[in-house]
Amino acid sequence: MLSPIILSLKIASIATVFSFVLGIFFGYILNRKNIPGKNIWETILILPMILPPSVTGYLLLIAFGKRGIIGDFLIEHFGIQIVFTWIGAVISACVVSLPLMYQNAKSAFISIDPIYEKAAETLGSSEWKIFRTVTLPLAWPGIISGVILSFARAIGEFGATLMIAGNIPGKTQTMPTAIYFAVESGNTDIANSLVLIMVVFSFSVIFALNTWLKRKNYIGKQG
Amino acid sequence: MLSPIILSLKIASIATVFSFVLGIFFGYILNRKNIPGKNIWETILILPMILPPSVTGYLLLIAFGKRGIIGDFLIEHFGIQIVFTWIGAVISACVVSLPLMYQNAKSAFISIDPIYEKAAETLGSSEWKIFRTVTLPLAWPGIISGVILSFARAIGEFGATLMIAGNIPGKTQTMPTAIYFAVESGNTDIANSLVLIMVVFSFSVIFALNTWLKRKNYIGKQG
Amino acid sequence: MNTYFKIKSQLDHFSVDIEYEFESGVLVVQGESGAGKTTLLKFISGLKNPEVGKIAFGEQIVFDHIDKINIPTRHRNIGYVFQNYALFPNMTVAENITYGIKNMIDFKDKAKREKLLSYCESVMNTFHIDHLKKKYPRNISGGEKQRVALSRAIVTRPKLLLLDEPFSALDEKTKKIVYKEFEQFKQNFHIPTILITHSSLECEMFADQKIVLENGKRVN
Amino acid sequence: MNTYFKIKSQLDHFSVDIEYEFESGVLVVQGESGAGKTTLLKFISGLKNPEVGKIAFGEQIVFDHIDKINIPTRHRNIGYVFQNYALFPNMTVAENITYGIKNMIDFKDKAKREKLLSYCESVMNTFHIDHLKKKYPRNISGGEKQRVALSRAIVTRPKLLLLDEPFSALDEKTKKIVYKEFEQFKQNFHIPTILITHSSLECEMFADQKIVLENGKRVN
Amino acid sequence: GCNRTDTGNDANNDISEKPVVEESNEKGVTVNISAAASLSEALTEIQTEYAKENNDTLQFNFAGSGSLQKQIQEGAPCDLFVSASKAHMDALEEAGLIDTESRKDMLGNTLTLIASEEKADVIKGTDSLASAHVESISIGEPETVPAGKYAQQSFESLGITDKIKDKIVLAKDVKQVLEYVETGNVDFGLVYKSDAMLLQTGEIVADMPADSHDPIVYPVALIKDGKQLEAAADFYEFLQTDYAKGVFEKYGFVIL
Ligand SMILES: Nc1ncnc2c1ncn2[C@@H]1O[C@H](COP(=O)(O)OP(=O)(O)OP(=O)(O)O)[C@@H](O)[C@H]1O
Ligand SMILES: Nc1ncnc2c1ncn2[C@@H]1O[C@H](COP(=O)(O)OP(=O)(O)OP(=O)(O)O)[C@@H](O)[C@H]1O
Ligand code: MOO
Ligand SMILES: [Mg+2]
Ligand SMILES: [Mg+2]
Repeated sequence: MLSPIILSLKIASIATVFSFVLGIFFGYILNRKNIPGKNIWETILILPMILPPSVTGYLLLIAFGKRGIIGDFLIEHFGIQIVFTWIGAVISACVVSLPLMYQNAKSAFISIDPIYEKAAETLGSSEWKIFRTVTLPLAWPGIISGVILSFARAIGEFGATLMIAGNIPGKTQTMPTAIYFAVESGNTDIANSLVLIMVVFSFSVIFALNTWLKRKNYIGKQG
Repeated sequence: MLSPIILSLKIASIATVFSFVLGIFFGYILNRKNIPGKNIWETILILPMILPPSVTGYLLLIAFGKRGIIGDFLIEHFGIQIVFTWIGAVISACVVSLPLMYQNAKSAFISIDPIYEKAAETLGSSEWKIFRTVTLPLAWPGIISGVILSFARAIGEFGATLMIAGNIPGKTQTMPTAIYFAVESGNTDIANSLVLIMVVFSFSVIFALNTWLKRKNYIGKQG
Repeated sequence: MNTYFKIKSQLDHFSVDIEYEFESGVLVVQGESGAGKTTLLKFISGLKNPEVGKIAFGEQIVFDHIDKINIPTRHRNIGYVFQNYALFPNMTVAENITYGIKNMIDFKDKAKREKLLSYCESVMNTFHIDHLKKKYPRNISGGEKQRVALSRAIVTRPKLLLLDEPFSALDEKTKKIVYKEFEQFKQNFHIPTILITHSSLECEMFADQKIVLENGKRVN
Repeated sequence: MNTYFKIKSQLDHFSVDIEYEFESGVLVVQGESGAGKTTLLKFISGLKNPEVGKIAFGEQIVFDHIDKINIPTRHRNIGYVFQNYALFPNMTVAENITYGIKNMIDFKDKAKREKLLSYCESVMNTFHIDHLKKKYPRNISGGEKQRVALSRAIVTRPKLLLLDEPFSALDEKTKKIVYKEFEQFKQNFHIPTILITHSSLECEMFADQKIVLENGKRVN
Repeated sequence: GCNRTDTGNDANNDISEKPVVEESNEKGVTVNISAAASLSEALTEIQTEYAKENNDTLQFNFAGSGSLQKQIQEGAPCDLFVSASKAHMDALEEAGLIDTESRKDMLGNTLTLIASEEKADVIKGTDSLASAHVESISIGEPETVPAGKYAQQSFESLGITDKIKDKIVLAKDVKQVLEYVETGNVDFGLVYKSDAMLLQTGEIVADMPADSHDPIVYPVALIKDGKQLEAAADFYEFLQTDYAKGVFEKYGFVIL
């Protein structure tokens, strides 16, 4: 019963890191630069949120499978197999959690008063430095919110993961898959314990992130 | 093929309205008032995000089913049946999309500079009026972001809906359910058309909401 | 109407201990930057509450730590011009100015409403901001913001005016106009006012009484 | 070093048309509230770009619509005190002030870095804000904010200083100290400065040249 | 308990005589097996026993047969496929992905009528299904769930399709039928015997007549692309030992 927990943790953490980076990247690029077809990109990013996870999983399977373009490329050139490995689970968790990170980063960036970025510019900062030292810290509450949701989504991800990573005990069986099969095979006790662990665990994560958020929040504090 | 689309729309719209109201309510109450056990409430709200939808669905089935407390009460006193009706689908869509609305509203409220609410207070406004006229408009980008995600989640909701509302063509069969069964039974054409419709449709919704957001956003505009 | 306040409070790294009473008229508060002037207004308006103290506007006690009286800010019926104006970014200039009067009971009566609104118009007129009506705060200049903030605070005819450097961002010509208007307003409505200013000219012109703060305490 | 600017631009409901050249020293810009003073600084700093115009700091042309030159703000090497200060809310006072020098190449050299940092210290000292070092902008007073903004703008020893009413929120005693410091700074570093002020005293004290704006145009 | 261990011993004897097994005993390999989720319990039990005799690692991937079929089609690593339905195996055979000679209908199952607690005593046998006491019946979606297809066939041959048409509640899979019946939201359900044995509240009423529907079969076959076909064949053999058969029977399957 331990291995799905550790695996879920590992997969969700790595996926959240990627979502974090990509969500912030796209949130910034698409909303601060004049990117043509912004609305289309945005829709593509949000799509995995709308499509049933099993459909997303199927699309990923086609793309990353042996016969898919990306899957073929990775196996040929790097010998990396995606299907039926935890890497596949990371990819699916990342794809389904990215919309959450993106939207949260986006609204956080939009809400920042541009005067601070302008002030940093007059002080000689490069765009990248402004981003790191001003934009990102001021967007922090929204970013953390996105991280919480992404992590939650990544840890709960099931449909797409099952499709691309499979359900191999000890190798790709995550908590949700373990719960599903415990339920499926009538192991109510195991299912209940796993659900309980997920609840306790998510409580801790949300608690920790909230505490962190409070420390990092400069705007909302009473003056 | 038309009826799942209309049904999905109806269900997702109603569910989003409820999520909108509840998400803003909890986002405000839990983050502006000193509610005891805030972290616990927050975790409960976010839980449906973390639990596999089938588990959420099962829990809803127990609560709203014939033998469940709520389900029994509703049937006894109002003659309303939840299980196997579109109301059930609304409930499950609302439950799974609420975490998104909540988190987005929360981070939006936290990011508001309290000076504006204080200024409104000196001008004699009640808390409710301040909320309506100052807090909510200033939180708008985050709120809209939450609405987009909630709607997307509601329209894509599958696992929990299927459990509580069933899959009754013309009555409770939504787009994701129709897609799922089309894919499973190898009706690739129908599946593809439905996926296409969902993509086009979500594009329109995101586009419309983004446009609306731009009109309503006061903060981010360049000074 | 006498205004009385006695405030004792320990904010982190800054302690406040002030007691004063003044009759209707303008009380000018002076003091160096960081002396606690803005903080004093926050206490009087109820945006902050002291540990120990009593605040009364005439007969009405709005705060008393002994009797556990603490009337919320919104019922204290004050007009407050914030040092950084705090104009609502989501409302136009006109909406900002009429915001307060919409909270008044009078606003429900049609005739009174018309009167209130036309009063707003005339205030905007005299402060030369009527051409900005439809602009949002982010699109007006510093001095314009200040005049909007001042208009917003006075149109509700509050029982007490709290003005935190309300003329500092105005050019000299505009200042003169606003001074005159303020003088007139003062004479017409007899509203007790606490005015924070660094200008000895303003102090001379408006002060009926004056206190000087230093490090959270009154020193004159 | 001569500073030259010629700016023609149509903002919605507000048109700007100004040309001027001044030699090193302080140029005071005056004009009524809403005359376009802040807008002018935005053009010169590159935060806004005019449709037609040319801006040169000495030999260096930073903007020319004909030659399509437009050096980005961050390479214009200016110091800007904003009318509402724009202190970074996420940084302490000390971090705000040292922010700019960390962008300088000199900062990589250890000896130079020490020198820069100790210069920051001395500026904070003379402006009497060294006790605020660890505070965040939301927790300091208006006048304190203004001094922090001024310090932040000058510690990088920019090629051009743009000051938007940098002394307006200071009490008279603090003002005197800051005036003296600013005078000294001006004499030591000979940095061309554009100073917006409503105070005739300041104009008298600092102005080597003076222009008056009205409705986006120069009138003197 | 005990008798299982006995069958296990029998099986051991059977296998140790085969030379193939001894070869792979020297150096274990990993065998990828895609198996229908409904077999997970039984196969896991068999795996434990198998590991005692064999150094090969069995790596199971459990999912619905439809998902497994898609994964195999997209080239997911798999040596042996145990499907819960004929159709999914047929699809792979048509695509030329399985070793046709190795295909075998290994197991069977029984379609069983279950009832919720409240309705446990309402009807005696399958023939009164059309009576008014039966308000709702849940079956799997016939298009996608094999058990649903068989249920539909049974209704057809019992001649009650029209009478119960409005009482049918279609479910995503057999498990969902069980949940509907367990929670009392549906009165009756048709599931496999192997699933019915997992029922926690509610009753098993009766088996549907075996001739009322097509035979229920679980085909098994080796996958052409497999990397460890020899080792997979060993396990394939082991599945047909008496020990394995005993385990399958214990979980409600029928040996063909
Ligand atoms: N929220 C806060 N937390 C901690 N210290 C604060 C806070 N607000 C203000 N201070 C400190 O309290 C002191 C008084 O501040 P206050 O704003 O009342 O000064 P002031 O007299 O209005 O000055 P100014 O003329 O510069 O506006 C200052 O030293 C300031 O740094
Ligand atoms: N972003 C904007 N969009 C539209 N109009 C603007 C914008 N910013 C400023 N204005 C208008 O342009 C005019 C000039 O504004 P500016 O801020 O330059 O005035 P100023 O001379 O600095 O005045 P003050 O002394 O009051 O600060 C004003 O009438 C103002 O309302
Ligand atoms: O999960 Mo199954 O055994 O293909 O119905
Ligand atoms: Mg102050
Ligand atoms: Mg200005």
